[in-house]
Amino acid sequence: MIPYYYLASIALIVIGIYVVIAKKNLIKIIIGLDLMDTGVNLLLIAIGYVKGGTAPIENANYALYVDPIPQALVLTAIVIGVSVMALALSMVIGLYKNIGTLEIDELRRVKE
Amino acid sequence: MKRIVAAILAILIFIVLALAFVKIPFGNINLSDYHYYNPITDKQTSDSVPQHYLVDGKKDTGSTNIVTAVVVDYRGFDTLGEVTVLFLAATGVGSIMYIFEKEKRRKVRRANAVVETASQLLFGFIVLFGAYIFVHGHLTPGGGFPGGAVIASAFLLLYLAYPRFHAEHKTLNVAESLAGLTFVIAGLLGLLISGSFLYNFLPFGVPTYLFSAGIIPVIYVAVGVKVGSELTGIVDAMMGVRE
Amino acid sequence: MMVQPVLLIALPLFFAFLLPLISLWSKKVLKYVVMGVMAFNAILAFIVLIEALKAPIFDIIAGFQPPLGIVLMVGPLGAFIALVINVAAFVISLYSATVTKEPLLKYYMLSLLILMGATGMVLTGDLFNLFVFLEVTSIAAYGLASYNKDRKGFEGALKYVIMGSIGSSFVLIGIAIIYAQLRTLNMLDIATRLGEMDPYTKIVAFVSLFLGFGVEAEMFPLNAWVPETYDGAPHPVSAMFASMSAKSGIFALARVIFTIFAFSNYLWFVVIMGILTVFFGEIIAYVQKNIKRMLAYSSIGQMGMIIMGLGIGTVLSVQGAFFQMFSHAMGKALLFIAAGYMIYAAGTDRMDKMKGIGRNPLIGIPLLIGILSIMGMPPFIGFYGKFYILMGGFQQGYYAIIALFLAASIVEVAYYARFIKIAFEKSERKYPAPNIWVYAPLIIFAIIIVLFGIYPKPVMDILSHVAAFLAGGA
Amino acid sequence: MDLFTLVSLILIIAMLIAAVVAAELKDLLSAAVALGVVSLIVSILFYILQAPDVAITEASIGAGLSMAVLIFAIKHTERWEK
Repeated sequence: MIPYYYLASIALIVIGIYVVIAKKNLIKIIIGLDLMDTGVNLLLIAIGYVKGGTAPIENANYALYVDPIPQALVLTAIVIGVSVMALALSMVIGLYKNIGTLEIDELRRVKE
Repeated sequence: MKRIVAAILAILIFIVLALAFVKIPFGNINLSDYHYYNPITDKQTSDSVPQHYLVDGKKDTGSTNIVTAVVVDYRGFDTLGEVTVLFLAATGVGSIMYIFEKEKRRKVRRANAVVETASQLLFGFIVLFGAYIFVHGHLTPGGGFPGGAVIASAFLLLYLAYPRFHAEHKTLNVAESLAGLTFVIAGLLGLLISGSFLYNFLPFGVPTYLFSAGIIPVIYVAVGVKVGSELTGIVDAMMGVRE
Repeated sequence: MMVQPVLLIALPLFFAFLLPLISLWSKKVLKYVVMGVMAFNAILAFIVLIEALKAPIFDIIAGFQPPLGIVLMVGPLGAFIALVINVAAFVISLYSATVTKEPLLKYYMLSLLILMGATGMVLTGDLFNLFVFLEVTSIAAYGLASYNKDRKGFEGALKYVIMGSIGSSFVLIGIAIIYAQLRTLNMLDIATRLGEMDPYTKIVAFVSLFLGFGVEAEMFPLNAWVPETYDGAPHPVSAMFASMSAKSGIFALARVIFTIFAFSNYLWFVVIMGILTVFFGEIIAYVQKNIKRMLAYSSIGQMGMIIMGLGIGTVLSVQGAFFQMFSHAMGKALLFIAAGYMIYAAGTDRMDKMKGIGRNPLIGIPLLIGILSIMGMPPFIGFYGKFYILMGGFQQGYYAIIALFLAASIVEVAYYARFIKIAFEKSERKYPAPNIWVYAPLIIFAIIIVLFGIYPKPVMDILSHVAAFLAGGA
Repeated sequence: MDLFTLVSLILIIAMLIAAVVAAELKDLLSAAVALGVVSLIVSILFYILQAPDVAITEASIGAGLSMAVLIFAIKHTERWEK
């Protein structure tokens, strides 16, 4: 039996991959990339969860904490995700100002 | 056609990844079951890395928030890289949007008086709240990244309320440079004082007090200022309302 | 005096943060500052290499023993590749002086940070830190690829962003799987306790990391971004991609294969990916008319040879792969700089319009040296790499693979020979003379290629540590 | 089934629906909003999984700013996917 949190995050990743491969609109593709990032982040946090644990901030009433490392990694990954997204979107704007379309098919047609 | 290929590929990846997680338990783990190996001393220990952080984190770093201890101290080098990534993104967006600066601005409608007054009132409070989040990063949840994002959202509010508003570019650049330099210099001072980069060389003080945990608050303030000014820069460039 | 490897990363970063402040004072000094920093960094890398030859350096960061803290793990090979990257970066920074398009400040910041990211990827000994530096390198590369801000640049850069983001997501998935089973991120710690992992999970983790780093290492079938990105980027940036980000990507691949997963039964998979990459690159390069696209496809072919050398997995072939990394970093950077000048001088990027462009000896002689080296002619450095990879293949009895490899090499010789013929043909057309920022880097690269081609002993001495690397050391 | 499982499952199903909506809507502006919803639900999931630091960051950066950036980009280009 595979835990449902893992299945949910893998499903999110896979939806992202599907969008990136199947869609032809550049902004849609970037939405797909963001879905992938979010899925991986959820996966990492789920890996770090300990049943009955509490957030890793010192607390006199609890002795069991969840794993702090995945949280630190995800903090990094979120910021990286938003950076890539902003950069990609500014490139999309640049491309749009140059040729006036967001569709990959039309982009290819303008080339010929 | 392309959709079918994509769907088949996606289902395939789903199955492969899901099967990899059959043997990985969710929640039912005991963090002290893993015993790490130190490659320098070539010794197997009876401790695991997360368990060490949770038990000795406060003693090692002086921070009561262990996530902050990991982010800024144990794995501070990653955070330096992460700050660099955001800096790169701001630089890249600035470089790409540069040509569009000269573009003529569209005629913009003024937002109504309620929005303007409310955003003026709120601006200060939001900035204060952001500053609170990153100053207390070693005590409470939060830290430099969300704090900086909150500050950037205050500026976002101004951008929405006053379509003609734009942040002074030189100030933003100088703020982000100085904050970045603070981080690197703190690291280099650690190298000078104790021979290892990013070493926490300041006294830890009493945990749970504001002035504790050595260089962690210093670095988190620098990160907060940097993230705030960079995200503001990105928003500013994306708004494209410059002359 | 002991130089700590972390300075190689901290110094470019420090100056990248300082550049905006310097630009407030004067914009003209920026390029000299960048050149100076890169030259100083190359010297530091040389000192680190000398120290790493005595014993692998473990540079502990933040004062915590690994795997608690991050550690930089600098063996002789890592230090060697770091030196190659830093020298290439310095020489290319000379050619960057010809870039005049604004905003120059951002260009110089990005070029310092791509150096920092590539160096960090080579030096680090922590898996997640490797991911962070991969992101630094690739985001700097995205910014630089679209620097021209024309249609070609944006298209190439967007393709690169999409492929690169998928790749880095896969790297993160691989890290997550490994972390879930071992609760550690240090490479040597993972390598020691790899036996605790479930075999199927281990393979999934390996494939995720392999594919993830394969994007940066231009591996088939993840290299669709390469030609357009190289073609659309400014000329110095194409040289940077070939000699810096691709090299750091392939070194990360070598780390994954040998240091983390000391795999021996799955290496055939790597060899097959390598030979596919070689074929894909060389065959398509043959039909290209655009010079930068041809060089980009040829670059894919060369990276495929390196992946193949790593995959064959004997000491001899891995030595060949590392030699090939060195020769490709130098040779391809030279060719891209020469191509940049030729496109500028001929006013077009079509090869058939470049008749007689090599007859100016300042361009022609380095160009000839570079091409012969990439083709693998003795006595230039390109020869040794190919030769050792082939010898390693013979040792292991991969005869079919070797036949294919030789066939691909013949295709490579054919299209470079065609290019030489065009470049040195007699022609009436007058081309503008190159200025010092163009021919100085060309000559420096040519000198390195000839020098180590005639006297390869220093490099071979460094590469004699390959056996220790294969055994899972630093 | 305890409360933890119940709440998680409801949120996960909502999240997946929002993700599919973000993937399939032709109106990019609505897709962007759906993406923001995904981020918001994920940040609640982070909080349930005892990661308050990450939840705050995801809510402010993932759901807030990245959506703002996406909407600006759509404003500069086209709203409808063909």
